[in-house]
Amino acid sequence: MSVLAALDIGLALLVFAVAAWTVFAPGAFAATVGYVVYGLLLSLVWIRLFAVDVALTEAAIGGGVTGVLLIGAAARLRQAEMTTVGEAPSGVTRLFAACLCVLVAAALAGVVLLLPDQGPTLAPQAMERLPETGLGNPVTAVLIAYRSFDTVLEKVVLVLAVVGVWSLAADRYWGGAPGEARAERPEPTLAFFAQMLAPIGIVVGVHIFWVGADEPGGAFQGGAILAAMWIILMMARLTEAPQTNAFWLRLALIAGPAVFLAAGVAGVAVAGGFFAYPSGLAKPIILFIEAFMVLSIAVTLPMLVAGPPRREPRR
Amino acid sequence: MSEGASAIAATAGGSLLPLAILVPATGVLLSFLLGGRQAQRIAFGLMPVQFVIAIGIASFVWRSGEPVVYLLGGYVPPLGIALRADGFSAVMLVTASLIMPAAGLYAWVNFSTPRGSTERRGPLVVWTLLQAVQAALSLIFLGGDLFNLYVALELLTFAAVPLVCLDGRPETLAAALRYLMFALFGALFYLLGVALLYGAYGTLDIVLLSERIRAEPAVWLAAGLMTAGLLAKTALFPLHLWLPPAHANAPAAASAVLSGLVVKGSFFLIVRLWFNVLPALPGAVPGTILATLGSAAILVGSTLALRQERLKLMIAYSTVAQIGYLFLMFPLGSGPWAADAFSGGVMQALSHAFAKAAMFLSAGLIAESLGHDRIAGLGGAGRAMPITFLALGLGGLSLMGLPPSGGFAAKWLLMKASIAAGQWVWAAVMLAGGLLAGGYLYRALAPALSGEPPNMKAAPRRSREGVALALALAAVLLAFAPPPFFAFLQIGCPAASVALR
Amino acid sequence: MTSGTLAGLVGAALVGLGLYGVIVDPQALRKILAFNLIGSGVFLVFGIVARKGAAAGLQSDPIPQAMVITGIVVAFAASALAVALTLRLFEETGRASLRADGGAKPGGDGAGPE
Amino acid sequence: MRFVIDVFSVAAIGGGVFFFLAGTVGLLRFPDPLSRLHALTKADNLGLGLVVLGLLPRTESLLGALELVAVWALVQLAGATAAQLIGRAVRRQGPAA
Repeated sequence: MSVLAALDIGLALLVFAVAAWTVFAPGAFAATVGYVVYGLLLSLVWIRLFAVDVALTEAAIGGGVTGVLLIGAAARLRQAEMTTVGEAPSGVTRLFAACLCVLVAAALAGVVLLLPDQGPTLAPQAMERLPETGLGNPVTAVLIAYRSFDTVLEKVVLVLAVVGVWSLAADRYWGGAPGEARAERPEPTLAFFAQMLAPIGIVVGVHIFWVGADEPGGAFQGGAILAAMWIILMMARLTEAPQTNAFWLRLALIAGPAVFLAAGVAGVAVAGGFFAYPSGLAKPIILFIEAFMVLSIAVTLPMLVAGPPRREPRR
Repeated sequence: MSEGASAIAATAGGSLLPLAILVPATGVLLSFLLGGRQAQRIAFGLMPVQFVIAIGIASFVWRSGEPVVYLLGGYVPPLGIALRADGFSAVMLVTASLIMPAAGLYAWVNFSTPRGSTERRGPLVVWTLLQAVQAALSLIFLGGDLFNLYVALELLTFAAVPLVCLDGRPETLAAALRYLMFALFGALFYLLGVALLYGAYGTLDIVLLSERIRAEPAVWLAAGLMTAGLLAKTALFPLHLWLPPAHANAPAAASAVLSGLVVKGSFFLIVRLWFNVLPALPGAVPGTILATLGSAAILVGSTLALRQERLKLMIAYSTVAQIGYLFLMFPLGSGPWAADAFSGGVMQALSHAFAKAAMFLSAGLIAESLGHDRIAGLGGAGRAMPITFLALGLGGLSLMGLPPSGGFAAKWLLMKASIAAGQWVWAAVMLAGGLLAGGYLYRALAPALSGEPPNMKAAPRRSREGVALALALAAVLLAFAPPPFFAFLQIGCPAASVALR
Repeated sequence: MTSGTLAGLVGAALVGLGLYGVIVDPQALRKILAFNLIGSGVFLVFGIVARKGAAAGLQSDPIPQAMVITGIVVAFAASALAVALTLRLFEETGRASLRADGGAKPGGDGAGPE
Repeated sequence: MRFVIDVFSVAAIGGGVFFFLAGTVGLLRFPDPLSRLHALTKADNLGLGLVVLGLLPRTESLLGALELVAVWALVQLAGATAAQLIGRAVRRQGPAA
């Protein structure tokens, strides 16, 4: 057994153990912290699967931004935990659930083991059409060209998520800003950290988006890093969440899907079909679309973390 | 095989297919951006466009007698994504494009933004999300790629959940959260099946998959996981617990859309899965399981409906029961009776969509006019608002399966097929379900038609009563669907067309 | 056993673990955590499928990778909506669990909301 | 030359691993939050620093080396901030572990 294989097995066991912790940990807060660790470990697994684009996404969104969201919620729900004492299901239910889950996991594991080692693949086709797009990173080509319809609709899902989260505001707060008013001074330590990190993070985010055309990276990962910077600035109270009725905010939220949709429809005129790119111009158009997607992701994720409006709007 | 070859090339009229999705999606973005009064204007402006597109697609399918196909970006599957419209998709599209404006007209009164006033929460959310439901349903009806359909399922979830808890009362929040949990469970299990199918065959295109699929462990597991996930979203017994509180507590216009259309979205995908993706699997055992669950849903749902004290909850439980009928078509999917069974199932989906939308809108009017929707307090209300109760009653006709109604046509076809197949038990369940439906409807309607008219807060507007009545009449009119309509339904359905030959 | 298969097995185990958490734990927040476990397990199955599709000079089939990226973003959006609902429910009722029947009880008061 | 570099790398990375190990043991065994924090920051500072130092001669380009140093510097920044915040939280809530 090679060193690498030993490391793989160790990593697999660690991931499983931390996952088990998030399910069985006695407190919800501890479970949530476990989940954040889990997200980071998972991105290592993705590196071992040679899926660096996914690893970046998992680290930035799966571990990072989701972690902020869940830890924030766990902190606010600490009192709620007390009220669930005595609501835990009976032993019989647990046993039944455990049997069902073992069954599902075992069937899945069996099928995974049965999958052929050299499985069917679309990699050759993806590489064959890659030159038309002018891109060097096939994952970006799948997201923005071959299966662009998935991506554009998933961007609409993000807009709907924002509508859904905002819809949970009280009527009088509609149009106002999320989060408490900025009463306190900025937290000095966190403010220092944010001031140091934000410029670096912004450069890294833009860099990851830009190289995403040819190397691992892209609009999702770059946008998520920019989003993280905004979230840190808000946590340090150096800035506060904008009013949800601000036109610029809504414009930024829909810019990504809107530009993508517009480019897709323009394809009918210039390239003979919806979501087709004219030959030779594909790469600049793709980068143009991606730039707006970065903007939208960078704004959407912090707004989803910030939650529904909690202050009356200023007129 | 020639069918497969043609099904992965674009056909005439194909460009209408992306439009059916892009038009409402654009509406969502614009409504959210411009907000306030504009949101409502955009939603209403686009509804006729949507109807024209749906009719256009249906007429192309009709003329060619074959599925209409579009390849997005010019990338041919398996690399790219195809959209396909067959007979079933076309009628569902038209149905959705009729029920959405009805719900919209009804919601106009509750969710309008007067000129010059600032944007309010309810209207913006409702108008944005109704369009999102439309976009998601269009994609579900037209999607030709299983992962693309996963995105559609998520779109539908995000569009539907916030509608449930629009009023922010604790019980609606709990109902919405529960709904979201079931929907997430459903989407994840569906996605897991998608992963396995891609791992086994290297494509997610429905037509390509149907040619490659063989009965092997990965396919069985994928089929099981995807079906279980979709059943959770369709609220088939025993995964129905989330539905009644969610549907009964949403604003009436949203309830009509949720009960009439949204549950049909995931049902549509189950039909796609078993009839279009997996016809190669022996369907007898899974079909019997599905129909058994369906039968249980009919009996349990109807019985619970009989015991409800609120009108909207009764109607919501009746949805649980009526969903059950949809699944009686599955064990009858092969044999000379398959075409009848398929038509019966589709007919049930259509007639229930119209009838249930009519009933929820009527119940909403009753609740608004009386200030409550307690069944015990409905005495004499039928005299005060006869049109509303006529709509409620005509909708109920379809639920019971009495002629003339679309529900009758559906149940007749299903019964004919199950008797022809020698599977009497389904016919017996349908009869029992019809009697129970008669029971709960009688319980709500009989007191309303006698006694002194109660004090009303306000009489319902004629226009809104008219909307509910029009939907109920549509459910009745389906009874008179001519034979070419049933031939149209079979276009592009491999299992049923085999049976027709 | 390749590292790919190993990840697939971990994925299967995660789906099982997450499903258990979803069914058994009454707290909404922990159900959300468990859903995220199921989600990452599903993504790992995509990951192994991608790894086994290594070809044409690529170490991993890009199509499933792109699907996972889409899936991660959607999963985040779902978590955000679920968290917002849970917090609102907690503010309104002081509870954040789904065991107690939060739905409308039959015979509950009054009209449907308009 | 090769040999010298190898010896240097092994020594530095080995030292780094030792500090990580010691830090982890401290995290698990020390009685109160502040001393746990102390152990943890040692692992971050010295452990990661030595690992980076050991890897530096093995990078192929100047950019690669700079990236490694940047990783170390960012971890320093984040670690110091987290330690500060945790320390303050401990002081506010009292030293109960």
